[in-house]
Amino acid sequence: MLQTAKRAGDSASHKAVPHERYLEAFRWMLQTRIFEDKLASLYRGGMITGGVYIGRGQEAVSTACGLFLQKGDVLAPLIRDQAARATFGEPLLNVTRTYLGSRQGSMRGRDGNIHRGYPEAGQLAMISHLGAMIPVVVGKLLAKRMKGEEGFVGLTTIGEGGMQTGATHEGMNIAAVEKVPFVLVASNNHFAYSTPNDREFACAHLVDRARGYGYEGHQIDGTDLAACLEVIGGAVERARAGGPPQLVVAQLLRLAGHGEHDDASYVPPEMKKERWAQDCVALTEQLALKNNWLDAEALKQWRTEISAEVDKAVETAQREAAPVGSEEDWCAMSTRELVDVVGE
Amino acid sequence: MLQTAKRAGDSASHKAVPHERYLEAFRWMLQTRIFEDKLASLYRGGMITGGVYIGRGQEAVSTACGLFLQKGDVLAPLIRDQAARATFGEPLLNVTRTYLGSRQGSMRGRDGNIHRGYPEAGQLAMISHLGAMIPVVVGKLLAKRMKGEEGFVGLTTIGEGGMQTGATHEGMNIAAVEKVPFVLVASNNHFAYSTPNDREFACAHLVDRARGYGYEGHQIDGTDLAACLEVIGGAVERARAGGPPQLVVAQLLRLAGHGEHDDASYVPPEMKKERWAQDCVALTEQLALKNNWLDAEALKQWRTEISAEVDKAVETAQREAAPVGSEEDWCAMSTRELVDVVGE
Amino acid sequence: MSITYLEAIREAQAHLLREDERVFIYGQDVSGKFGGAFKATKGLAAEFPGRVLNTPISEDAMVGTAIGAAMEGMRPIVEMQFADFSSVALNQILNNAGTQYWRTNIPCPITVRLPSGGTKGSGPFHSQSMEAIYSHYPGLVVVAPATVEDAYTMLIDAVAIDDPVIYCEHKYLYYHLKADALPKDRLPIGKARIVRPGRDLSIVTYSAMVHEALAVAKQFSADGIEIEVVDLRSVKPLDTDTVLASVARTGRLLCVGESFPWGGATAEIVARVATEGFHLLDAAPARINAKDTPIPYHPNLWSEHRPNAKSIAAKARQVLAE
Amino acid sequence: MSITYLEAIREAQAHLLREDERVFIYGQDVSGKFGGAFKATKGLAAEFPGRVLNTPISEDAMVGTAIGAAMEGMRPIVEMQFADFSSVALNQILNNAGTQYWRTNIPCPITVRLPSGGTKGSGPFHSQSMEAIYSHYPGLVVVAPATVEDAYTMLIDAVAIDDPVIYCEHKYLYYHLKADALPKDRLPIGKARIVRPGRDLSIVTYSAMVHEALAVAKQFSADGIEIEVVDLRSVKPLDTDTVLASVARTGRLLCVGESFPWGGATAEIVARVATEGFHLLDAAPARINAKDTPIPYHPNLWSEHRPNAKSIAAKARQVLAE
Ligand SMILES: Cc1ncc(C[n+]2csc(CCOP(=O)(O)OP(=O)(O)O)c2C)c(N)n1
Ligand SMILES: Cc1ncc(C[n+]2csc(CCOP(=O)(O)OP(=O)(O)O)c2C)c(N)n1
Ligand SMILES: [Mg+2]
Ligand SMILES: [Mg+2]
Repeated sequence: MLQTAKRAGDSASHKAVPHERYLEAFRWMLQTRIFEDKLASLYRGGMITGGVYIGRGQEAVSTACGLFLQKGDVLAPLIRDQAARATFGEPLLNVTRTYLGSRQGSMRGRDGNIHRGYPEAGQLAMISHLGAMIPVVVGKLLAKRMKGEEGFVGLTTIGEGGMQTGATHEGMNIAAVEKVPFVLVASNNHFAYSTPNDREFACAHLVDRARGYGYEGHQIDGTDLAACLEVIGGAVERARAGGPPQLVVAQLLRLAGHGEHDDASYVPPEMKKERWAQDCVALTEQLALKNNWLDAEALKQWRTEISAEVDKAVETAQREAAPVGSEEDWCAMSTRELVDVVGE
Repeated sequence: MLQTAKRAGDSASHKAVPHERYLEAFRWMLQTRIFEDKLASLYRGGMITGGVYIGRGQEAVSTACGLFLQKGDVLAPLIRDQAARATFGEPLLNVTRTYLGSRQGSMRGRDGNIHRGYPEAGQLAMISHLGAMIPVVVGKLLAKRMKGEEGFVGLTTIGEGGMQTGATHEGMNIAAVEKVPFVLVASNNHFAYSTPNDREFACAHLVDRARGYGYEGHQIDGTDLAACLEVIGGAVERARAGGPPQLVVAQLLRLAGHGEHDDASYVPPEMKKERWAQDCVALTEQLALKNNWLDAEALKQWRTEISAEVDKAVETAQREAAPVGSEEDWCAMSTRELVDVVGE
Repeated sequence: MSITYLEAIREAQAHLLREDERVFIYGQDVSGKFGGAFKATKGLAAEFPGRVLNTPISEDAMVGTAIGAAMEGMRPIVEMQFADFSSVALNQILNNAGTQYWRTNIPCPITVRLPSGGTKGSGPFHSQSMEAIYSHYPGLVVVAPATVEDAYTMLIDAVAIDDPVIYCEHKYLYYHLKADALPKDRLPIGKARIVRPGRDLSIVTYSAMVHEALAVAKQFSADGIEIEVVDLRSVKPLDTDTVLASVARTGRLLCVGESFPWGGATAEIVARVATEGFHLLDAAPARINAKDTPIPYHPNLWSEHRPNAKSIAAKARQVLAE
Repeated sequence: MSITYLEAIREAQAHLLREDERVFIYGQDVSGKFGGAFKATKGLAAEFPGRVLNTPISEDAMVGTAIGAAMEGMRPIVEMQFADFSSVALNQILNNAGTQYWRTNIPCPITVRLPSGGTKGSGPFHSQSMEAIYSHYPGLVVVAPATVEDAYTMLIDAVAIDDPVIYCEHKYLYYHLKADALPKDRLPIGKARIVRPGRDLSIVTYSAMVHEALAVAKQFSADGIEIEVVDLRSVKPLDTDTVLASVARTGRLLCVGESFPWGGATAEIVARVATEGFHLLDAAPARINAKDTPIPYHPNLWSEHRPNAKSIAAKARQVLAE
């Protein structure tokens, strides 16, 4: 009944993606790269409280995760999804506000950085516990169906590490039982923090999990933007059209530390020579230039524009006031009369 | 590297099991059936505190789970595993002691019935939370390896319902990561309590989960004793010999209520006509008689012997004293000096 | 007509499904003809098609799904088969439901029904009372009705509240407690009730222990000692005012809880009275809880593990003697 | 030589691995050159091959595996990456480790290390203190060392204990606290310590809050008010005798905890003193905890969410004024 796992030929399918789409995606990737470089340098400059976690090397996958979503869809991004968040409508200013501790960020100083959500654009605020957002997306989709909405889809990302949590298992399974239009995009960046694949799982290919849940499974080279767009876009389309849940597993390498505090010295040098260990932003840029979809001048122009945008977002947030303890109402509940007056 | 899931031809393989082994297994099945019928009748007579959960219809699978284990192996049985427990060395008297509330049962009145363990024979005492015993078995096996023991294996049973818990997922995965000699035997008896398969999972075959964890997968008709012996015996042997973890999924029907309080009226009549819905004890008996491995007289003799054993175990336990609150030390810890003197 | 505590829970859910299309029920075995391990949803699936849904054995995902649905405007009621199994959903309850509104400003109106408390022969994993764990963390309302009437109105109120509510229903009361009819009035969640007035000692308790306390009060009354029994109804928020007012009348306090002794509701009540009503106390306050071991399966052990009328009476005598 | 609280934890583990072949370390990222998110196991994998094992992100299975190994005679130390993630291992900790010995007579000597407590910018899911939850259930020892010396000796003692131990190490103390050398002597687990004697008020606390209390005591001393500071060291068992003896000396009690306010250690301490040492109290006892919301990320909010020297001092003044 349900289709079994299939493997996309790694990058055999460029022709399927029109080059306008490719360029559109590339611009988001570039924005993400420039922006995250800025965040990393702010972190090194001691301007950020808490950690900075970036998606360097994962921009192609992440962009594809955001690009095919529409108003009414649900995105539950994780720590490496700046590209998906931006592509699906979170303004850079919300990010800088959160990272720089402005009270005007969507989390109001209560939660920070990668935990931010952006409900206005259908983006959930993650809790740290990996896998926990999957059933939440399922619940949103179930509710939408109960309310009679149509044509929506929900997408969650996960790392290969997060795929080993009980929450991920239960969430993936319940999505299939509820037959909701759900896409899970897993990036196997070969490490969970410092832990290599062989201490994370023992199957040959994580995409082999798909069949056991009744998902359609797809495997891609996460450094190949065209493959990402085609396969992730296709998965979103299949789910939206009423197909079974979709699992896309991308092979790639995290080209940064787990967070900016981490030098990632545990990554073996040989691994950096793998094809999937390349820099997707550089590869995409090269291909775009080579094919004359973009000329060097236009690219330079993009970089200038993006840098200006980024600088503006940073400067704006930096000028804004921080939250103030004395103005907090310290109330975790929306029903004020039910707040417990806890004996101190 | 690891072998992928394969399906055993349903019962094509009788020849592989010598008929002595078949008869040995059948006797355990028969004992289990007669014994559990007795427990059920004691329950109806109001002689048992708490529930009675029996494995009617699952005796072939459960017997095979116990039969290939040896001293030093680990068994973590669940609620339908009277046969496995008995086969692997738990005396009937321990069961009746627990069910009838004798203070001499292995749980001393502290825990009851299906939660009992029997450490003397390598049998863990389950906690109720389904899937939770899997990593405990992994830990035992890991420790045995660390201590330099060899040739051991661990086997856990699970229902198709229990396969959906996060604990099962994490436990199955960590077994494969730790490369311990582990066998998981899952009985898809088509219901978790009253919930049918279509609200439990959405994959075509649960055995398809095997590949996603790096297990070898096998599927059997759980009413076919020869298949159970061959496939489960083979899985135990493969694991013991250093093979990857093994998943065996048996198709069958629970031929009783979830517990004896449950009339199972939710089971659709059509389902009872499926081939895997037959009574494995009756099928085995028929085949044994037909093949002249056993004659009617010998069978009658077995029944008489077993009934006597069962009655004796019941009578003994019934004569024994119940635990007494005033003799309890109400201390959850083995380190007496660290007991908290809790302010009342 | 006569209605049990369990039937009141069923009726409340029927009422909610009828009156509010945002409500749905999510849990193991709640659907079909079966209607739940305790029959608390019996017949509801047929009456409300598509709104009483069986789930896989996946407590974490059940609550996670309910959270998502609640954020999307629904009012899910999650039935745990036993409170004890909510241990594997605890992360979603505490860290996701409990923090959601505070972090995002989006209300998360889920109700989690926990069949709680001890009954004969249920053992360590089918007898627990988990209110202390859920009350300790911020963001949740935790209720524990002790009467048929409260079981009914508090479940309806729980679902109406915009915040996550942990509804601890006591399995021992399911069949043991009967009322003549469904209630017309209600006391709102957050308010305690004086279920028996007295002047000599306040016993503050909740859930099944209310009835043990009442038995003790009745017994003492024969000797002219009048015990006031306060039913907290919700342990978070805890109605400190009513408790303090009672202690102001009696000067003596005994807190009774069925849960484990370290921390928990009895510690919280004693601590509040000691810190905020110290001068009201004429004698040392006291408390009594279950013993500090898992809950035993055998009835002989179980009946001594939990507080009961006998052990409460003994403790009450001590407090009165001081 | 100078050694930090974090280094003491590492050294204790090195000592344990060296002295006891039953010990192994199990957790995320503890192995390799990396040595743990906080470097508490730095270098140990190389020194003790095969005994410091990385795990998948599977807290429930990590603890389950440790339980099995412990029942088989090993002494596993499980490192949670942050205490907060133990919420998904809670079922194994409470229901399996905590009940094992009582049910089966088989000891379950696991030690679970929980990097606990707030630090600047860590937010709701990397700052929690979970001792209350683990203390509420039976069967566990719950310790929370406040000094470099205790961090060292209590971890060694924890692993030696035949029961499961929850070892709450405070992340704020990791680098902030230094000692000159590893300790020669030890106070056993289960005993509290008077860290500063006084006659006017007892502040009873544990973990990082000991240092806030000491700061307050020092400050008050300048005005001639002598505060006695009691470091509980273990919250379960809780050394009621030492606490009562201190209150007997001072007549006044303030309990301080970094955890959430409902229930928890401060409620338990106040309740014990109120019930068992009522006549020792010259004034109402008091307590101060973190606020009843998730733990905020922004430092401006975080520093007001937890108790601190300023808020403790204010409360102490109130208690002294009564
Ligand atoms: C349940 C749980 N345990 C531990 C952590 C701590 N943690 C945060 S990120 C991380 C590694 C995640 O690895 P992976 O899922 O592969 O994602 P990646 O960081 O590689 O993108 C860990 C262990 C967590 N967030 N949740
Ligand atoms: C985590 C958890 N949730 C709920 C239960 C309650 N429960 C006990 S048995 C059972 C059904 C189990 O179904 P399955 O695993 O298929 O085993 P079967 O009873 O069919 O043999 C349920 C829901 C439980 N034991 N554990
Ligand atoms: Mg990864
Ligand atoms: Mg089943």
